[in-house]
Amino acid sequence: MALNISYFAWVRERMGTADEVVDLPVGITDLTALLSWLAARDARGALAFAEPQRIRAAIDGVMMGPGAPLAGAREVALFPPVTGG
Amino acid sequence: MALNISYFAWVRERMGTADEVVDLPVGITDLTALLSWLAARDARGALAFAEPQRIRAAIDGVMMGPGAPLAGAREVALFPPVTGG
Amino acid sequence: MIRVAMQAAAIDVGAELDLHDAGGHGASASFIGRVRGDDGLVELFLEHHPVMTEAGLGDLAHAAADRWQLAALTLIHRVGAMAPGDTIVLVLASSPHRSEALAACEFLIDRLKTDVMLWKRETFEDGRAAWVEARMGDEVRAERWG
Amino acid sequence: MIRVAMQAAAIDVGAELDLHDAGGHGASASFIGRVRGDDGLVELFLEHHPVMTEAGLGDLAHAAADRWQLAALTLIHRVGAMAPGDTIVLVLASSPHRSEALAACEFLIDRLKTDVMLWKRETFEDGRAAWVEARMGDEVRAERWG
Repeated sequence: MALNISYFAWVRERMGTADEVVDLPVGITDLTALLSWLAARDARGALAFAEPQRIRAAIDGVMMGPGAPLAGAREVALFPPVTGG
Repeated sequence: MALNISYFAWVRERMGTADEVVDLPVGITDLTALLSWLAARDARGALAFAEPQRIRAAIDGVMMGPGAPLAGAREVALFPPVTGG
Repeated sequence: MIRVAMQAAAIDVGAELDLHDAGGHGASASFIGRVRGDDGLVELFLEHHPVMTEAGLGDLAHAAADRWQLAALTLIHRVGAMAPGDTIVLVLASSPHRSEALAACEFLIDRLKTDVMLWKRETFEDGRAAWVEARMGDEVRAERWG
Repeated sequence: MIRVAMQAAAIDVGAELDLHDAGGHGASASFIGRVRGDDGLVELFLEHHPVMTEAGLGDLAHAAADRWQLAALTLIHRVGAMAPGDTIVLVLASSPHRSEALAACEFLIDRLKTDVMLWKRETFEDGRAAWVEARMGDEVRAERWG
């Protein structure tokens, strides 16, 4: 499954890109699994997602918890807790 | 005793002047007596001070109650309750 | 910097903002009160006791400066004859911290309504003119600040 | 009139005041937040999620308009790189009643701090740069509004 992922703030800096399109392996069906997969994929992912409890996520513009399913998602945004206006 | 009196808002309009210097008769020693004397003095005073409970007063720039003595006063200001900024 | 004025001239909000801001950073809260043209009002006339209003505004500004950490404070009140839309009062409060600026601004506008010696006369398009009676609501709001 | 914007361009407070005021009478409360040059800060960089911030600001503006009687509402937030003294955020709320304008302004600035998807990076004169961690204080203030 193809999925657009966008990164913000220090997650973006550590990933070295603001967005990418990934081809998700079978079995990566929720946000927790996505973070584990990105952390295992390469050194940048390991750096960005070493502490998944520090990551927040939105699916198609809506904030979601770690167990949220990826089925039907067009865009997943991954970022640190917001620091406000 | 000579006393400067200043009037504000509808008290000023009813008195027909913003200020005057009066020569106080002996026995007019506090604010209550002053209002009674002004009310009895002429038609304008009667109109302005018919309801003394609607009048507020300051002596030399300081708000004072009805019983405040006039001894030593340079200026008495007479006016309705303030209507704010 | 504390700036306090009672003036018959129109209040220039832009110019006051520039004066107030000089060198200041952080948070600025402001309040602008304008004459409302309700019920066919054509003129609002504000009378004051110059000595007492000047003292009142100054006391108010210093009370706010004692209570909150303020970098700058502006308090301008207009007197005399005004038309609907004219600015009657401008409060600007700046602080390194937004909660201090907001609280000081609200305190000042609430207190202005009761502490300053002003009387209002309203003139309507039918020629009727009347002095405004004191409102209990303002006294209640001001008392909240203790 | 509700005006909401996220912009990389400098916020022109005077021009926004003019736009906001058009035809409006009564009470206007405003809040201006500026970049503070504390601890040798030389740049503040604000990153946002454009789709989510736009939705967040719009929701916030409509929540305020539902809750208070507002004649006009302006909510401008800057993003990108800013220097000390630059205006980050401008809130203007106007109402026939001063308590409504003041409450709406305070509500909006408190909520902006938590509801809008923004991340801050600070760069200091010694070259150090760091992303700001979320602050609990802001969450507590925003919760007061229920």
